[in-house]
Amino acid sequence: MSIEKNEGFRPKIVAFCCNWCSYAGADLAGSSRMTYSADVKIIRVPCSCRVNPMFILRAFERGADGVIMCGCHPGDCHYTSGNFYARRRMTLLFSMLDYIGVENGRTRVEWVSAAEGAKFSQTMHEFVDKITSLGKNVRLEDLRCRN
Amino acid sequence: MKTEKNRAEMIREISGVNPLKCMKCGKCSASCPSYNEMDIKPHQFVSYVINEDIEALANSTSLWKCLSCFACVERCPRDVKPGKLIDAARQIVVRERGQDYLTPDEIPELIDPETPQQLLVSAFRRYRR
Amino acid sequence: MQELINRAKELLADGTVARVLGWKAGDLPYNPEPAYFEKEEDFADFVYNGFCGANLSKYMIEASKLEGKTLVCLKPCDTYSFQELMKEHRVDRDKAYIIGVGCKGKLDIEKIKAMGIKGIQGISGAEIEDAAETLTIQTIYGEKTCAYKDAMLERCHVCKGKDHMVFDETIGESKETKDADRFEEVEKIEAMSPEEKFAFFQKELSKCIRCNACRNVCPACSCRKCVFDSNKFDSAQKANVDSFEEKMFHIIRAFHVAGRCTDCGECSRVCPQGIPLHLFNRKFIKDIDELYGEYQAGADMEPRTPLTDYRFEDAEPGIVAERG
Amino acid sequence: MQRIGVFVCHCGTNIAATVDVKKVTEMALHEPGVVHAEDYQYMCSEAGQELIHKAIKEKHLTGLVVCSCSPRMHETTFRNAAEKAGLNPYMVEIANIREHCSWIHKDIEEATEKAVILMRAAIAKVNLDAPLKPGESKVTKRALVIGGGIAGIQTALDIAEAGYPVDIVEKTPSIGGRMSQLDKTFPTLDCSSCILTPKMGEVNAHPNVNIYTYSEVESVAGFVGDFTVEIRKKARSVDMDKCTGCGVCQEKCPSKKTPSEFNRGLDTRSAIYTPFAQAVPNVPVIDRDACIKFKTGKCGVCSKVCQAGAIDYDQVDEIITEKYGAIVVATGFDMIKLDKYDEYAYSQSKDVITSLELERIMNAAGPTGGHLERLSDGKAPKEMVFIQCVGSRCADERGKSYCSKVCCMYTAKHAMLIRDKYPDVNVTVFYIDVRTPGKNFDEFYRRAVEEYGVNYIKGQVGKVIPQPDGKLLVQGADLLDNKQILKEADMVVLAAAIEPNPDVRKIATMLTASIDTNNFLTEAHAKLRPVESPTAGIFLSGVCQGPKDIPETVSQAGAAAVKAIGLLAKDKLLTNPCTAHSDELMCNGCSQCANVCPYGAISYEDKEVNDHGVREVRRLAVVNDALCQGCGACTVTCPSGAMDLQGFSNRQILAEVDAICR
Amino acid sequence: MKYSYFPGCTLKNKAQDLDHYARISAEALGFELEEISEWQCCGGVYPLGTDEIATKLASVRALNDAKEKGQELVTLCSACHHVIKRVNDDMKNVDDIRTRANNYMELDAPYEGETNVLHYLEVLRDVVGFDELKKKVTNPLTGKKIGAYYGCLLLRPGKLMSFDDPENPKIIEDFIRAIGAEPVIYPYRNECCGGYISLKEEDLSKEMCRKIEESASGFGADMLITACPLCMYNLNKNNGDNLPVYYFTELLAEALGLKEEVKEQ
Repeated sequence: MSIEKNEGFRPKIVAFCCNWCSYAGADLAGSSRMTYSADVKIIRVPCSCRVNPMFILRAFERGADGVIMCGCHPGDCHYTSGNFYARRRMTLLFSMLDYIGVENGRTRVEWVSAAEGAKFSQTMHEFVDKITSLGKNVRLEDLRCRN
Repeated sequence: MKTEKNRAEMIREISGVNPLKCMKCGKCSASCPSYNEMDIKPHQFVSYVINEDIEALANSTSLWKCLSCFACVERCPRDVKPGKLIDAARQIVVRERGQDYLTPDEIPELIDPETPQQLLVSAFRRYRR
Repeated sequence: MQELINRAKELLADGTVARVLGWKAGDLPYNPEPAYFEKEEDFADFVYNGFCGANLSKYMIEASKLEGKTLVCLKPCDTYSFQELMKEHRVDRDKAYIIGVGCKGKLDIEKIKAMGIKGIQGISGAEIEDAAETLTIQTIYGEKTCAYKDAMLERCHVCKGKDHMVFDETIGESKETKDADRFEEVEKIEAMSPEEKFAFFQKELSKCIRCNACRNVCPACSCRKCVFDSNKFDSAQKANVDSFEEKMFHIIRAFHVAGRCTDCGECSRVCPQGIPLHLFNRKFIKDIDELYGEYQAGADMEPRTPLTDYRFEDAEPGIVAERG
Repeated sequence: MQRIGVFVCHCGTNIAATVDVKKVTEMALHEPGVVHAEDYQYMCSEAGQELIHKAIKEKHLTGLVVCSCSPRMHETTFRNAAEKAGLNPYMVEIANIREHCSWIHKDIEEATEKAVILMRAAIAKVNLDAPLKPGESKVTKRALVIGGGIAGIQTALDIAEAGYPVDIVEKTPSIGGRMSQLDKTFPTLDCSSCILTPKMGEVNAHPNVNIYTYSEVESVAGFVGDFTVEIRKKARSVDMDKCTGCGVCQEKCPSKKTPSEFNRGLDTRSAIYTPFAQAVPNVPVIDRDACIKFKTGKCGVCSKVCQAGAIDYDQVDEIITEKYGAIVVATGFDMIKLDKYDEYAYSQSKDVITSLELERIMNAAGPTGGHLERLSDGKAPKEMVFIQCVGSRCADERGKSYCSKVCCMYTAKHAMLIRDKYPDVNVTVFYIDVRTPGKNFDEFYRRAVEEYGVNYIKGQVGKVIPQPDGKLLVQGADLLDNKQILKEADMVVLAAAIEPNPDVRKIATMLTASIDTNNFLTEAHAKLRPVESPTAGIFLSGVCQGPKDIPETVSQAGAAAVKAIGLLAKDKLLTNPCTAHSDELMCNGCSQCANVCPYGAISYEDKEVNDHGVREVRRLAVVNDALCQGCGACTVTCPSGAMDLQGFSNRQILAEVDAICR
Repeated sequence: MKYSYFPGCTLKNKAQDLDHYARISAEALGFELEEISEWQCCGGVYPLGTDEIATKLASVRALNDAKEKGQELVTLCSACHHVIKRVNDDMKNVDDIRTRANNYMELDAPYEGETNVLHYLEVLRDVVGFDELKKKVTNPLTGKKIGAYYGCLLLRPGKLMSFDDPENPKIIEDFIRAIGAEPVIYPYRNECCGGYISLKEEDLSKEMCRKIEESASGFGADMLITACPLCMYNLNKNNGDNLPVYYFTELLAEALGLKEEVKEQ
């Protein structure tokens, strides 16, 4: 890993979290004081199935370097089946991004329950490390949106 | 010369063990077949590493009594596995001092015609660097 | 063709249908265009030959709103699109009289031109009844020939088959034209390094002029109002301003039809810039086949498509990284 | 354009210590639409809410952003505050700068920068907020309790006493649960069945309680106030109305080799059986896997001897569909399997037993008639060894990470009872820690040591070694003495960890109630809402939520009942107004959204629309607000974007994305 | 079926006959052991230190050799099995070790733990099947009461070796039944014999062996079998003559009626 190469690089990371499991998991990470990078910013959605591929592409367009989506574990969705649809959508979308040459790892899906504060924090650590090592997203960015 | 802090850090690294996970249940010491031969008992090893008292460990006879039988590794409920700590401490000692608990000169008097190669190989691996 | 015309006239005459949706000859020998025929005399212009690649099923969305039945000529592959539209309640089966027309592979004028055949005045051998394996092309530079097969559209080389999925009657024989692996091109790209992939698509997509031809011709892309024309996503765009927008448009275009795209290949056929747009759709089709089981949109009337269905043991999105 | 007020909470030092709240407040004023910004010590306090009230009135605010703790904590508080000041409560957005910021970051500059960005995202969202009005839904005034142990019984009784009908679904042939298997209870040593049996009778006789034993929940649909539950009443093969409970069938049944579940497999039962003598209902069931009649077609003894003619071999499973307003989960626990702990020789020696097995051995109705004896040879033991924390407090996958909580106390109880009844038996307990928080608990444990002479050794056991003469050699550590001990014993009792009933996973999935990594049901808030599931209308009673003893279980059962009663007492519930909505002019009528809707909330109708002058009849999606729960699955499926979610609209989420990536 | 075979130091030298028994029995049971060319000693003990690479390379070489042949790797000696299986696990799951080991090795294709490592007993259990073995036994050891001695290395750490229940194993007992004898289960069968410590701490090892043998005889065993040459040495050296200890391949060959054949060679 070439973390040194990207020294000083602070990635922009958008995390979509479902209200019932992952957002609560992030809350638990917070109340348990389990730190992770401030580069992660969370957007609350009711369910992972609310996440439109357009949102993810939009984030990249506007200069995000990584996008992660978290939802309830398969089978535990508050809405019974939302995360199952989300899982198929994201699988196909990620595969397409890979196909057009976007670096593997800029996108991720992780299932985090309300009780998994530690997992949330751990996942964010890993994801930030991964994005930091990948460096700035240039392949999907809309240059007009760069500050 | 390495500080005790460095050495404790090295033990943690080589062994891959986080001694803070220990809940002091003593199951390692309850399982150890060499327990009675040891001056520092398996469960105490953990505290020594936590307290960074590595010199005491380095001088302990326990290093050379551990059989690497993995009984403590198998049974430790906290994923601490003192056997790994002992092995790491043994490595530190042999690496630092080049101190070999076994020298080739000793061998002839220790073996008999039936001694399997395996015994010598593993003893050398364990006792020397 | 004559049999088709006769039958159409007959159905028109006895009032079974109010109009006929087919192709009429264009101003050039190779550009017939979709057209309605309502009177007997209109049929003078009616053609059905190797250049009638256009998929007429999408026209049936509007035709469904007209009075009376519309006779529509559908090739085997077109019927998948029609059935998919039925499933989505976009066309009215009762308003359609489907004649399943035979197909021996459709021609791609670009391929002929690419062989260096220019100044085309006439082409023979493209008639549907012709058994000839060769096309004879009259040009201002004299007569040229080329193998029929070599001039076929890409999609015909990976033809889905000779069967019509839905029809009232069929006219004409179809020919087996499949001689290539549908996913070969996709696999070739998959095997590239990320840099090569990126460069490949960057090059192809930079040609895009956002004429929307691909969108307008696609039988699955049939929204009354496209998201790209809508203010609901702040995504209304008319022309691509930079390379990202090209990708965004084409990814979303393909994503919106994923699980519904029948792989009819119209998008690539109509692209004035020659972008192989079907490679996006086919990537989704390949992934769907591999991950969720083989699926052919339009082959049945089951309401759930791969993206509106799931199984507990579906692959995790991480599989994309794992298979590298 | 909105007129937005931004309120930044210090939360004492919880936020203010790491986030420069003044700076955040100042930055707010640069954002579009913001006309007011201020910070305060505790925004959620009366005084804080008063500030909000005043600002709304004075500055004619149309939207609020509160930068504070998680919306899961105080969103409702601030929405109510807004409503009181005449603002639509859905014009409030929370920027979570505590859990997602100040508590997890250390660097002030970094945390402040992030807080500003989170605030911007919230402002961007409020700018696109629209007032929403919740709908109403009805409440079915009937409760369902899943599980008929002490937790379920107590909850059901309390709900019934408040005047609401309640059904208990119990999987086994009788209610009573684990408590019915216990001999005595700590810390008072009173007899378990003496206090449980009257409760079983009471709940059985209560006019508001209906008990389905030998039944399981098959499916759950609906939502808070209006659940529809299918209950599978398994074929009992005995007519409940005709059976008199005389017991002759069980006596005469020739198939008597099935291990008794009630006695933990220490003895056997007949194929037609009631689990125990005080079973409620006192009606046997036929275990069809063991019954000769069902296996070979020949037998029918029970039918012949039954005077009441209650035996019915042709009974089939019955599905009952019932509506409920509230559901209480009381599925209880079991002990873990010990197959991964064979160093204790549980599978190698009959004299190594679990604590629950010891309960049965000590019980007068148990397999040994209450005599303490070795199961291998029936001899009375002289040396007993108890091993604590078997599978509890484990960091690896062999056991459970948690403390099972009840073992220290029941072991003290066992030790005391044995020493009391058999003073010549020596009792040794190997422990890691003795945990006795609870009223009169430590005193109880000390009595075991001081009055009854139980020998407590701090240290775990490494191995139990069966000896050729039938004795057991216990190899343990005495950490205080720094010795390895080899102790000969006649019996070894393992305090095996408890775990939630394995069925709870299936039930939680049906209820969409969340569950933690140990399969305990998650409570809505660890401190403030300990008996409610995050899923509205689902309440938790007993060990299904976490390890607890009988007094705690009974307290929680009562608490869960009160929460359920509170819900049932309402005539109407306000529904979540964040529902999906389809734009008529954009809808294709393609039915894709209906395919993914988990609630069947989307239907289609043919409707005339006027699309920029074109009048035509179109097939359009229509969302039923009462059914829609607002997940948003339809919004992504809809290719045209006609379907959108109120409160989480496409434009709002995109605005948040833009604000974060700015 | 052909397997890559790693004989190990002892079976190649001091205990050659045990190796012969294994090969000839394999042939009779329908599988073949193809010795890995130029194998190097596994080192006898698994280096627990996570930063040691050099001591793991011999195993990696053997594993890669098997991978290139597309074979599974079979060992006979418990220690070799233990070391190779654990190194294989490292190569599969520990990024750092995999990267560094591959850097050293400079193979055509990096080795990433692809080879499946089997103990000879596992082949008997999972491929041949003990029922099948039983059918092929011509000279059942009827009436013999045999205690299985597992020792440490075959079973522990249970999660990594995934060989049998580390606290209550049964594979050797099943093997004993298959060759027609009666297994004797005794609690010390997975306790340590002292291992390499017998070189310098003879008394300690002696005491341990005594406990094992006492327990086994106490439960009625009249012989022990083991899968580790070092255990066999320690037990034989320390117990006198009252409880003979055999290597399992010897009894296997005997039961298959092949022992004399080997002797004659």
